[in-house]
Order: sequence, then C-alpha cells, then structure tokens
Amino acid sequence: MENLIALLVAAPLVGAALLLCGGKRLDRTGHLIGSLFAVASFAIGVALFADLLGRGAEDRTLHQYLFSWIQVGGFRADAAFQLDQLSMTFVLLITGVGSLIHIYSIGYMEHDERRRRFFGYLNLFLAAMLLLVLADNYLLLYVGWEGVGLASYLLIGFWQHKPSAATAAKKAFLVNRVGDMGLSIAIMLMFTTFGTFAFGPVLAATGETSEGKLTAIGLMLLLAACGKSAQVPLQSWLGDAMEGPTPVSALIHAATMVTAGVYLITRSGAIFNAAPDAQVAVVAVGAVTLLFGAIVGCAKDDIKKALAGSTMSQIGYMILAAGLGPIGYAFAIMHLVTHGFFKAGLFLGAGSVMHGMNDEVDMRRYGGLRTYMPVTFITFGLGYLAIIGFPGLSGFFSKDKIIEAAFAKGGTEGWILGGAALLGAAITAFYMTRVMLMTFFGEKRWDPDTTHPHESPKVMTIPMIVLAVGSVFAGGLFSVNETFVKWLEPVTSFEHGHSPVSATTVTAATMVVLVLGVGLAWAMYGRRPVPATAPRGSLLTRAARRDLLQDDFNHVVLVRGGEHLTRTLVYLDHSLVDGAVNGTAASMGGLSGRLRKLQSGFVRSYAVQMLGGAAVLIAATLLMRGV
Amino acid sequence: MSSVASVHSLWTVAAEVPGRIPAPHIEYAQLSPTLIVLGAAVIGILVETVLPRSSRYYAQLALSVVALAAAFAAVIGLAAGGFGSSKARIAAMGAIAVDGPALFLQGTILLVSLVAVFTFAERRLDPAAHGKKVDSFAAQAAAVPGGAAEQAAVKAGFTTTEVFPIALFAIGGMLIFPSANDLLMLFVALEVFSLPLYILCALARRQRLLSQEAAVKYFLLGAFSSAFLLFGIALLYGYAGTVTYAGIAEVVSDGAKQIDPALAGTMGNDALLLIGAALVLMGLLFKVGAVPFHMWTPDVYQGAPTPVTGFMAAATKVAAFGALLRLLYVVLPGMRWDWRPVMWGVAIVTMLGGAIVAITQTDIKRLLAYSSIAHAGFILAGVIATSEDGISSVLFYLGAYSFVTLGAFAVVTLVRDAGGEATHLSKWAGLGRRSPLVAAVFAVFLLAFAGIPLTSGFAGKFAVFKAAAQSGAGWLVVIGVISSAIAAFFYIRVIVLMFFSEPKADGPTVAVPSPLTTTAIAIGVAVTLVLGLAPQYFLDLAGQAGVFIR
Amino acid sequence: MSFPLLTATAAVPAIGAIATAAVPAAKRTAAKWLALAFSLVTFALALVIAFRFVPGAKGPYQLTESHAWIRDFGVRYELGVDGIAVALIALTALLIPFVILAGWHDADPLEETAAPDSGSAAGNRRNSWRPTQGFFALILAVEAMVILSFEATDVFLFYIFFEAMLIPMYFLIGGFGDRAHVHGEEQAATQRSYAAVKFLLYNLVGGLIMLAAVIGLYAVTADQLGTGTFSLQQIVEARAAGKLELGTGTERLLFLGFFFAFAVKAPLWPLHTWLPNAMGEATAPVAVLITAVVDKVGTFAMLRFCLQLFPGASRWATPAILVLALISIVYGALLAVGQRDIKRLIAYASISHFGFIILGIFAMTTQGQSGATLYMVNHGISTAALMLVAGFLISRRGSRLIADYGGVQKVAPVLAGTFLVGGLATLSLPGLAPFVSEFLVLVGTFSRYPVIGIIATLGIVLAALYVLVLYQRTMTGPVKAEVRSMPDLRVRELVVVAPLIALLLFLGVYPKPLTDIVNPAVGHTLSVVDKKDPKPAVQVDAVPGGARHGHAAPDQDVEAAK
Amino acid sequence: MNPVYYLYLAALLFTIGGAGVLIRRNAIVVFMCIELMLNACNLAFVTFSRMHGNLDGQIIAFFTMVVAAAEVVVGLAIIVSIFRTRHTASVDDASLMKL
Repeated sequence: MENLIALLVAAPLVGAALLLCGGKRLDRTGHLIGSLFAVASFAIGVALFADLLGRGAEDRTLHQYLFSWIQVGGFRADAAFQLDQLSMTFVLLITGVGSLIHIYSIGYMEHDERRRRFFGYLNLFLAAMLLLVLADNYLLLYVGWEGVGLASYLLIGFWQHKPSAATAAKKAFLVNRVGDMGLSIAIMLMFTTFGTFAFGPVLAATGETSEGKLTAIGLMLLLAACGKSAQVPLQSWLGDAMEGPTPVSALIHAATMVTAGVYLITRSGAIFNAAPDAQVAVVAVGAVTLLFGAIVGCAKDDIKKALAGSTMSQIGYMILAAGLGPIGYAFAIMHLVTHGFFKAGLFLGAGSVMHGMNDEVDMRRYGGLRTYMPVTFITFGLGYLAIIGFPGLSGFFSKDKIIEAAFAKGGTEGWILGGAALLGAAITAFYMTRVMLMTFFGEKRWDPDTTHPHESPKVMTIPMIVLAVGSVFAGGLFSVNETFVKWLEPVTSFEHGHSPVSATTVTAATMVVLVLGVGLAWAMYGRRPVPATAPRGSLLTRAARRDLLQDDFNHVVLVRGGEHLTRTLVYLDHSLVDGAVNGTAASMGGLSGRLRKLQSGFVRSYAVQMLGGAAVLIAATLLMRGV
Repeated sequence: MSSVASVHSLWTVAAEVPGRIPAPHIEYAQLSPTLIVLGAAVIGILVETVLPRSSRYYAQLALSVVALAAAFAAVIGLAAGGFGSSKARIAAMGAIAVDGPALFLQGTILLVSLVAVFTFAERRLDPAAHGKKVDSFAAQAAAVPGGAAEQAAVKAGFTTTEVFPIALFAIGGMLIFPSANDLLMLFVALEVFSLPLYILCALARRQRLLSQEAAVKYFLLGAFSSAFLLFGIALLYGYAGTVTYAGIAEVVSDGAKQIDPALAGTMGNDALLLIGAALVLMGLLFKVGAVPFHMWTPDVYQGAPTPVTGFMAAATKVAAFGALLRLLYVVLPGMRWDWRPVMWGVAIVTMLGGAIVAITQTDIKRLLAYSSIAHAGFILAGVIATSEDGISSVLFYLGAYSFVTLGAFAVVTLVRDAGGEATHLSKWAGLGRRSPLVAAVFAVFLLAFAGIPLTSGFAGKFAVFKAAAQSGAGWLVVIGVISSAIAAFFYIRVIVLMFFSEPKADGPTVAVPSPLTTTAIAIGVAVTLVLGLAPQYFLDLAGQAGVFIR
Repeated sequence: MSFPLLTATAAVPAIGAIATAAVPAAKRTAAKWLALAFSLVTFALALVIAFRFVPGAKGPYQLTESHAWIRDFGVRYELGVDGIAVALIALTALLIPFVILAGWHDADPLEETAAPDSGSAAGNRRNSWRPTQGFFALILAVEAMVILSFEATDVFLFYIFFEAMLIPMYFLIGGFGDRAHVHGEEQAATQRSYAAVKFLLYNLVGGLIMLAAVIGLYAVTADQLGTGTFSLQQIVEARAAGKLELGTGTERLLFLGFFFAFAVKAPLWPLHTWLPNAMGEATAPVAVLITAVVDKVGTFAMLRFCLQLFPGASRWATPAILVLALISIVYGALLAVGQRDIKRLIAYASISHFGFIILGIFAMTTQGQSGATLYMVNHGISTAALMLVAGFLISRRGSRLIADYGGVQKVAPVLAGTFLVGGLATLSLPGLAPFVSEFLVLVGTFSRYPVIGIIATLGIVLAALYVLVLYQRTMTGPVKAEVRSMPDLRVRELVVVAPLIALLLFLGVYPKPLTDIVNPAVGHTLSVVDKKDPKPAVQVDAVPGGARHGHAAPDQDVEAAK
Repeated sequence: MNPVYYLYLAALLFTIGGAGVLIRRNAIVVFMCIELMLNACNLAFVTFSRMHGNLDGQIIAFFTMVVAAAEVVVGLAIIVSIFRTRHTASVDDASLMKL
C-alpha cells in the first residue's frame, strides 16, 4: 500500500509535464487531462485513507523510501515519503478541493487561449503541495515548499500581459523567499545540532539538546511559516496575489498553500513544545495577524482583497492555535480543513460573481445580485455563515475551540490571546456581513446596459455546492465525540486545555460578539445605501485600505533603499574597483611618457647620461666595498 | 717619495734588452671558426675588387653562406671533439678561451648570422629600380642622398655588396668577443665587431638621413663607451699588472700579497680594481644595451636598415652577454659581493625602464628596441645568479631570444608602403585582416617576447628566473615578473592593433618576400616553437656548456 | 602502458582545432560540422573517462600518465584525474558541442546572415572579416587546454595550459564580438578590444604573479628534496613524510601567489571587473565558454593546488578569503540587480555564484567542498542554459538592453519558458541541480562558520530578485512593438537548450552519480588539509523514520566555536 | 719623479676628453676628444707598464693606436658623409630620431 504514496505525487506531476511540454496539440483536451490527473490523485488519496482507517491508531504511519537523494559525508537527504494522519488530512483536503477547483476552472477559464498551461500549472501546484505534506524530511519538504511558491508565482502572474499581475507574482515569490531563508537556516541548524533533518530522528531527539538551539530553530521555522502563510510581517504579498485568476486564489491563496505554515508548525510540534519562547512568538504572530487581516478585510472594496484579508486573519487563528502547543494543534488543523471548505467556497462564489459581472471586482459596483445568481448566493451565504461561526456550521466548531484553547493558555497571556481571538471573531462577523450585504443585497449599483449578471454554468456551480455542503457539515462531523482530535492525536499529541472560563461562557461570548459584528455591519451597509464611490473614511479606514501602511513601509525602505544601494554600488564598481586598475594603467602610461623625454635625440645628452651612469656605477661599486 | 729609488731600480730592470722573443704558438684548429669567417671576409674584399658588379651579389652571398656554414661546422666539430667540456683549453698564448660557453655562443652567433645574411640578401621587397632588383642597402653610400651621384648610382643599379664582407668582419669580431681571455683581446674584439656595425648602420637605401644619423650616434657613443672600457682596462692592468683574465682573477682573489711594497700605491689597490671593473662593466653594458647605457639602442635600431637592426639586436647581444658572463665569472668572482648588488640595481632599472618606456612607443622598430632593453634586464637577472644554472640559463635565453628578434625584424621588413617600410604603428592597424598569416607569425613572435607558455620566450624566462630565485634573488624575480607584466601590455597592444582594429584605407601592403626572407622567418618561428615545446635537448646543451675555463 | 586516455581526450579537440582551421574559406559549413564532430568525439571520450574511473579506488589519481618532459625544470608530463577533475572534464566536454551549435552563425560573414539589428550597412561591410574556421578552431583549442589543465597533476604543466588558454580566449572575445550593439560597429569594436585586453591583462598579471610563486616552489623543492619537482603527488607525499618543510612565511607567500591567479580567474571580488566586460562584449556562446568552462579552472585549481600544496597557508588565509567570497556573493547579486544589460547581469550573477563556490571550498567541510564541486558543474550547465537563451533572444532583437524588451512571453512562449527555467536554475530553485550544490555549500559553511553561512543565505533572496526582475522586464507586460514579430526558438536552438534543461532537472532530482565520484576526492583533499567535519551536537542515526533516541556528543570541533 | 703623477695626468686628459665630448658641438671635435681619451688611456698603460716593469702595457698602447686609427677611418667616413648631406657637422642637428 505504501507504494501508492509516490503515485499520489506522481499523478499530477505527470499531468503537469504532459500539459506544459505537450504543446498546442493538447490545447483542446488540456483542461480535461489536468482535471483527470487531479481526480486520479484524489482517488489514490481516498484509497490510502481507507487503508489507514483499516489500521490501528498507532501504526497509521506509512513510509515509502524511493532513493537516497543527496548523500555527502554526514549530510543525508532521502527521497522518501511519510504518510500519517496529519499528512493524510492534508492530502485529502488538497486533492479534494484541488479536484473541485480544477473542474470549476474548466468553466471559469473557458475563454482563455492559454487554458492548457493554466491547468498545467495547477497540476504542478498539486504535485508540489503533496510533496510538501508527504516529505519525510525537512529538505524534501523544502522542495515542495518552494515548488508551491513557484506554482503560485506562475499562477498569480498568469495574465502576464498585465504589469500589475507580473509585479504581484514577483512580489509573492520574493517575500516567500525571505521565508524560505528561514526554513533553510532552520534545516542547517537541525543538521549542525542533530546531524540529520529527517522528521523522525529530529523530533525524537529534541530532548537531547539545549533549549536555546531549539528556540532558534523554532523561530526560523516561524519565519518560514510567516512567509508562506502571509503572517505579519511577511503578509504583504497576499493582497496583491489576488491578481491571479480566482480559482487560483481559492485553491492556493485560501484553501491549501497558505496553510502550509500551519502544517510546518504542527509538524514540528515537538520542537516548539520544547521551546516555549518560540511558542510565544508564534502565538503573538497569530494574534497580531488575525486582527491585522480582519481590519484590512473591513476596509477593502475589492471583493477578493476583502476575502484575502479574511484568509490572513483565519490563518492567524490557526497559527495562534498551533502556537498553543498540544492543546491547539488539533484545532488548528481542524479549522484549517473547515476553512479550506468555506473559504474556497467563498472565493469560488466571488469568482462566479465576477464571471457574471464581466470581471468587476469592486463591491461598490455590485448590489442586489441574489436574484440574478441564486446558486452563487446560497453557496456564498452558507460559506458566509460558516466563516462567521454561525452555530451548527463548520466555522462555529473549529473557531470556538481555538478561542477556548486561547483562554486555556492561562495567565494574562491567556486572557490577551482569548480577547484577541474574540475581537477577531467580532470583526470577522462585521466584514463578512459587509461583503455579503454589499454584494447580494441593497440596490443595484451596476449599469444594466453594460453588465448582465447571470448564473454561472453547472461546471462551476457544482463545485461550489459541494464545498458549501462541506462548509456546513464538516465541523459538526469532526466534533462528534472528538473524532478529528482522536484521529490526529497520535501525531500531534492532544491534551485538554483547562480554561479559566467555561466552554459555555466562551460560546456565549462568541455569540454575543458575533451578533454585535453583524449588527454593526447591517447598521452601516444594510440600512443605509452604499455609496458607489468609496467615502474618504476615517484615518484607520484609509490606513486599512493601504494594508495598514505596512506595504508603503516596505516600498520606501526596502524597494527605494535597495534601488539607491544598487545604483551606488554600480557606480562604485565602475569608478572605484575598476578605476583603481585603470588608474594604475594610466599612471604607468604617464610615467612612460615622462621617461620618454630623456630620449631627447641629442647625442651629447646621451653621453651625459652615460657619464652619469658610469659615475653612479663607480660610486655604487665603491660603496659596496665601503659597507 | 721614498719609493723613488726602488721604482728607479725597476726602471733599469725593465730597460734591459729583453732576450729573444718566443714565437707565439697558435692552435689553428681550435680557432678555426673565427679564422674561417675572417678569412672569408678578406676574400670578400678581394671579390669586391676583382669580380664585375653583376656577379658580385651572388658571389658574396655564396661566399658568406659557405663561410658561416663551414665555421658552424667547425664549431660543431670542436664541440664534438670535447673542447666544450673535457678538452676545454686556453688557446693562442692565453688570448682566447675555447670552452663550453665560447663554443655555444659562437655556434649561436654563427647560426643567427647565417639567417641574418639571408635577410641581408633579400632583393624582392623593394620595387625594382630601373629593372634592376635592389636590396635594402644604399646604391652608393658615399653619394649624397637625393644627389645626382645617387641618381646615377641607382640608375646604374649599383648595390652595396660590400655589406657581406663587412658583416663577416663583424661576425668575426663577435666570435672572438665572448671567447676573449684577456682584456686586450676583449677590447680589440669589441672594436672589430663595432666598427663594421657602425658602417652597416649608415647604409640604408630608404630614409638615408635617419640611417646616417643612426650611424653617427652609434659611432660617437660607441667610441665614447669603448674609451671608458679602455680606461677601465688600464686601471685593471694597473691593479693586477697583467691583463689576462686568469692573472687578474688570481690577484683579485688572493689580494696580491706578494707584491713589492714599493707599488702598494697602485698594485692591489682596491680603488683601481673597483673603478676599473666598473668602467669595463660599463663598456659591456653599453653593448648589451642596459639602462642607463641604452640611449643609443632605440635611435640606432630605428635608423639602421632593418636587416642590420635584426642582426645587431640578435648577434651583438649574444656576443656582449657572452663577454659579460666570462668577465664576471672568470675575472671577478673574487669580488662577487661588490658587483652583485650593483648588477641587481642595473638589472632592475633595465627591466622596468625598458618595459615602461616601451608602453608609449609609436614606431614598431623603436618598440622592439625598448623591448630588447627589457629583455637585457631579464638576462641580467640570470647573469647575477652566479651559478652554473645561471650560465646555462643565460646561454639558453640568448639562443631563444636571438631567433625571435631576428624573425620579428624580418617580418618588419615585409610591411611596406610608398616610403619603404611602414614602421609607424598606426600603419599596422588591421594588418591581421589584410594578411592574416604575416600577422599571425608576428603575433607568435610577440607572444614569445611576452613570455607566453609554449613559446621559447617562456622557457627562457623561466630558466633565467629559476636560476635567479635559486641563488636567493627572489625579489629580483618578483620585479622581473611585474615588469614582464608591464611589457605584456605593449606586446598585446600591437596584437590588438593588428587584429581588432579596422584597417586604414591607405594602409601598407605586405610585400611577398623571396625564399631567403621566408626561410629566415620560418626558421625563427620553428626555433620559437621548438624551444617552447621541447626545450630539454637545448637546455642540456646549455647545461653542458655551462662551465668556463680559466 | 595502457591506452593514454587522458592525452587522447585532450588531443582530439587539439587536432580538431587544427583540422577546422585548415578547412578552406569557402567551405564554411563543413568547418562547422567538422568542429561539432570533434567536440562530440571528445565528449564520448570524456564519458569513457567517467566510466573507467573507479570512485572508491586507492590513490588520489587514476588513469595516470607520466613522461619526462623538461628535466632541467623538474617538469614531467603527468596527467591524472580525481573525481573532481572527472566531473569538470565531463562538464567541459558536454558544454562545448552546445557552444558550437549555439554559435553556429555567430562567425558567419554579415552579408549572409542579415543581422536583425540595422547596424549601419557600412559597419557591416567593414566588419565582414569573420573567419568562421578560426572561430570554431579557437573554441576547440580552448577546450583542449582546459581539459589538459584539469588533467595535469604537475604544477608546471597545469600552469602552462592555465596561461596558454588565455590566448585563444582573447581572440575569441576580441575577434568575434556580439552583433547586438546600439551604437554601431565602430564603438562596438573599440569596446570589444577593450574587453579583450582587459581580460588578457587581468589574467596575465595573475598568471605572472603565479609564475613567481611557481618558480619559488621549484626553488624550495630543489633546495630541500635535492631535485626540484612540480609533481603535486610527490610534493604532498614529501610534506606528509616531513621531508619537505616550507617555512610558514614562504608557504604563505607562495600560497598568495597561486591564489591571486586563481582568484582573478574565478573571479573573486575585487578582481572581478574584467568578467562583465568580457561576457558583455563576447558572443553568448563565448560568454558561456568564459564563465562556464574557463573560469572553472580557477576554482578547480584552488581546490587541487592551493589547498593541497599549502594546507597551512590555506588554513591561515581562510577567514580573509571567506569574507571576500561573502562580499562577492552579496555584491555580485546587488550589482546584477542594478544592471541594464542582460549579459552583464548574468555576468554579475556568475560573480555571485563564484562567491558561493569559493565559500564552499574554503569552508573546509565535506559538504562545502563537494557542494562547491557540484556547484561548478551545475553553475556551468545553468548559466549555459540561461546565457544561450539570452543570446538567442538578443540575436533576434539586436539589443542587449533589458529596456528594449517586454512581453516576449506572448510572442515566443517557448523561448520565454526556457529562459524562465534557466533563470529558476540560476536562483537555485529546489528540484533543479543548482539547489543541491548551493544548499550543500551553505550547510557546509554554516556547520563551521554559522554567521557567514547565515549571511550567505541572503544570496538566495537577492538571486530571486535579479532573476525575476530580469524575467519580468523582458518577458512579461505589454508586447513591445519591436518584439512583436519575434520568432520562437528554432529547432537548432531547441536542440541546444532542451538537453541542458533536462540535465538540470535530472541532476536536481538524482545528483548521486555526481556526488559518488566527487566525494572520495573531496575526502582526500580534506585529509591533506587535515580538517574534519564538525560533529553535530546530538548524535542520532539518520535512518528515515527511525525514531530512536540518540546520545549527546560534546562539540569536538573547535572551529565550530568560531 | 713618481710615475703616479703620470697617472694623474692620464686621468686629467681623460676627463678633459670626456668633457670635450659633452661640451663641443662639432662632430669632428667631439671625435678628437674621444681620441684624446684613448690617448689618455695609452698614457695610463705606459705608466703602469713602467711601474710593473713588464711590457704588456706598452704593447697594449700600440694596439690602441691601431684601433684608434681604424676608428678614425670609419668615424671620419661617417661624419663626412653626414656633413655632405646636411652641410653641417654639428652633432646637435642630428636629432631627427628621439623619444
């Protein structure tokens, strides 16, 4: 059975190879081939899942060893896979949602002449992402890690003729590279500390070494996670990443890739458990980001950017949970999965809306669309309810647990984190309601002559429906006598947090803030008509529209500064480094020119010089005898 | 004046009528190379007087070639006979040494001269005057340039076939120079090969003003320096009471203790020794063209007819360095610690000076002149080594260098425009595109000068520097390396000019030479490459020849 | 005496050079095919070497040949290969055919191939002097000399070819410039010869200083061993046996003499300025020849000669060299970002990469040096891919300025795609060959000098920056008018690029064949330098999934403290 | 009288000759100065031979005279030819080649 694991990765990889090297002859059938391979790997995933379920809770870890990849001295990296409950979960999410989105894209990208390549890239992404979650050592994980980065680069910049898209793609890749730096340093640290970087040995040996080293490793891993999961301070790329086609946003920048950071931290749980300081950093990042994302989400009028903000914030929740240690890992992953469903659903909904509104993204140009695209409305609505944590839907279960766990952290820390989480919940409710209202309710703000909103074709709606179903029931399903937690426990080691406030209280509080958030939103966007052009807004709003100025900071300090630095260096290289050499050459020439003058052409001057020479010669000889 | 009496007694003693003077005993066999060449020269003069003009050229050419070949054969014979090593001896009443270095250098000189004679005899490069083929020498040297007499001479198709015997005389002198074993012989040999060279310099067919000027400069400075040499000899004679190398060396080494105290003022007086040695050295350094006695080199090289320049640059250097080696290794080893530092200095300024000044030269012949100065510096580095390796490396370097030089100047004779040879560098622009072969050959010579591996230049340079380094002159090597880096710059400049710059519209043409020059150049290239790729055999030769007899 | 395989491998291209040069002027195409054939035969021979080579075998060198050459200089014609040499010979022999193919038309008279750029017609006529035969002959000559310098185990022999290869390179750079010049042929010619002279003088000065050191080495050996020798093996053994004892000062001076030459060739900051000019002015294939093949001799020589001849001095100089390498990495990358000329950008990128190589060499760890060796190979391939595609691009538009391009991706997707892959290899994306080597170098450095290792990782971010900026500016965005009619890659060009990319992928996924032959050689080098890898703080067996507890081991390596 | 004085005289003559070479313009005069230097050498030789009591010096003196004579032949020939072309015997005019 293990041997299927490689197939899992291979299938989409083959698909990608076919589509990218196949050339024009595959243009007509490309999308089908792509989807086929995605579904195939999903099927394999299900098969493996069944196999795992068939085993006892303890031996649900499969290994597949392919070949020794790099072996130099003590440095050894294998091409080997490890499939356990954690990676299984991801596999199902990735392939499942992935397949749905492949299908959805068939419709969404119908009119794009480069659809074949699009599917090639999607397959490439699947392969890389699967490699990421299936690797059995950090270096192989790193390959997947950068692989998804590449795929996201290609997909964000898919519409390359748009300079904005190309720039966004470049930005995403660069910011991720900063994160990757963290990952590679972490791996080096592991190697110098443990002499290996395979999950098994490293995680088993954490007890053997100093906390300081572990903290260092942890922080580096966190940096990597920040880059990939768009956490503060490396979150700036996610907003621009919305330049990509919407299915991409749904798959990569909502459901799967951006959650890789959560996977990394959860996977490295043993390290973090042994390094409390690193954990503090993690929760801090999580808390900050969940608020940051939420606030940004409130201010955006671009539906996708609003959703992107929400994604940021939701992942903030996951990171926060992961930072809490054993009490949180399971919930982090659980929220990750449910989020995978409803956020993908929301994005697909948004995509379908844009599809109907000829690619208009400004919510201020929407309004009252529910009648025009009912399916989209309903699926989007369900996703909405799920994300705000409406009782009974997925979000309710997963998010609630995280808030509880946050309180359970204990001490003032617990109160702060819990508070932040609650506040985040409130804001989430607010901005999602805002999105909902601005898009589907209120009066039409679009020009009826130019735009004719219409429901999307089945090939697009069906995936949306499936995801909606998922976002409604997944949470509940998982929570029934802690199925999900139990499933993950062998990997992530679970323990019940002891919250200072009872679970019911937390739930109640969540409900309250939820109502507050919705109510406020309704008060602002439901009762009053939404102005078609954005009002100036408060200082905070304006800041939020500009991603809380963090991006501007980057621009001024890094981009501008960098430009100046390089320009100076180019100048110095020419004038100083090169100049030094040319200078010596020139001075040589000058010296030569001056010495030439001695050759005056007059015999008598020559004679004089000879005489002088003779004198010097004699003097020197005598001198030598003298000394 | 306490010593007056004793001095007077000396006087009376000296005044006694000497007994019968013994007839000198001459080993003709061992002197045969020199004798053959000089004899041929004399015959050459007779040829000039006897034969009709028309047939002189061929007669002279044949005569000199045969003579040189025969002389070379004689040298080989002597070497084979072991005179180079085991049977090495002093010949002609102590006047001439027949030993390894002498034979090696004589062999080199003879070969070089043979090749040079080919270039002398080239008659295809200059456009035929009035249907008569002409070489690169004046129709009638005595006639005023541009005067009626010259016109007539040219019309009559006169050619200065005297150059052959004159050159032979010079060669004869050069053969004696490195083997001279007493100072008198040294001086005489010097003059014997200098005077003909002075004349040869004045014989250019084109640009005769420059040619004559070169001759004047060379003559005056040459005579000036030889006066110094002679005075140095006088002082050494005064110091040692003899002019034979062995005698002087003896006095130098054991400080002349057994000398009559009456003469303490002069005999064994170190001042005499040092000043005399310095002056003699100066005379030789002048011939070598070492800074600061190099002033004549660029002017003379530029003005003299190019074949002569090549001959001088190659053969003179060989002979002069030979003499220098013998002087330093046979006469003055006793005062090594005095002259080594001085020669260090000379070597350094010569290497650097030659290289640096060459950078800004604009005339190819002057450029080569300065490069020859720089090379003199490199060779001096080997001379200073004062070891057997030093001698053999210098011998090898001389052999390698002389052929490269000869070849280079031979190529220079080919590049011509209306005014004869086009020696200004700007004229050479784009030569590589007009006639790639000639340019490539010249590039080979330049690379050899620059000491690029796989050329004779590199092998020679390595040998010399190696000897220097082993004798503890490490820093000299470093400076030598630096200056050869500087030198590389201007050799490369010429290559760039030839290959990478656009040819001028009024650029020079490359004349098609007769087999003579072709062979000369071919031999040059061949030697350059052979000594670069497989130098071992010749290094062995030089190594075996690396011992002086005293 | 078995068949002299190494000599043959070098002789074939040498003969090929002569043969090609001898082809009559009219038969231009014949010359090309001839050159290609010879280069392919060479490649075949290189493969034979690779297979005949036994990684585990005893003794540092294999397939050795040894003949007397210049006794007086203590020089022998000694050839022999270790794993490192095999890898690099294979690289060289592999790249040359592609170089020839890529430069197929670079040396044609302009009349025939109407160059896309409208350089003044007059310029074209004057520039019609481009003997194709010479071009390919020179390339083969370079190949022969490079291969010999990889094979030579005699310092002097190495030096000779190290120096001699400058001449053909010089003519390649100065004689066959890039036709893409905005300011007309006149200025291009001057810039070209400037670049050529700069290249030659830099390397010649380096070489001459090395010559002094070589002579010094001879003096020392002659002084202590009786007869001077240049045989690397002999010297190393003599040192080990304590028969040869260079004084500390002498050793350091000699080391510096050698290292200077190699640092110029490599090139290492601040001796790098010749490279951008040379690569900028030369045709793309020649640029590849410079950076992918010839420069490798420098780094290779550091590994083979600097370290093994002067272990003490190497250890002494390590800190300084590491800092310089670090500067090269960051500096080169930053300047690459600042370039406006595609080829100069790639040149500066190469400077950054050479920084990595030198870093790896002097980190003195197994990972570092194996990584460095792999890096030489991978960088060769990746740069070749990138530079050659760039060359195709430039030859289409007739300009080297990044600003003159835009939106190429739309009109020539295949070209853009290959360009991107080359770029990704340059920024060492995992899955492509350069990643393996770069990571090894970083780990190797980090495990001994953590701080330097961390700073070096900055390089990977900057690499992403200059590659992506280049790609964005040239390939994406709205289609420029001049680009609109640009044809996609032709078959010949695909034949050049595809194999390189395939190789990059293969070596990225499965570098084992390479590491297997390289590791023993590196082990030998380190044993000569007498350095051991730092031990990890915790000892755990690296069996995948083997989750067993390890025992703590104290840090044994003092270096690790630094 | 002490022969050393002859040496001083020789040195003096030699110096005078050298100075003449440096000072005088006329080629003939310069040349005569060189001859003077040679003769100074001769004086030195003779003196030394006198002091050493052997004849080498005197013989050398004869050789020197011969050589000097030869030099005169060559030298005058050259100088005359250049005089005829330039109608001046000033050595300073012969300075076409320089630098």
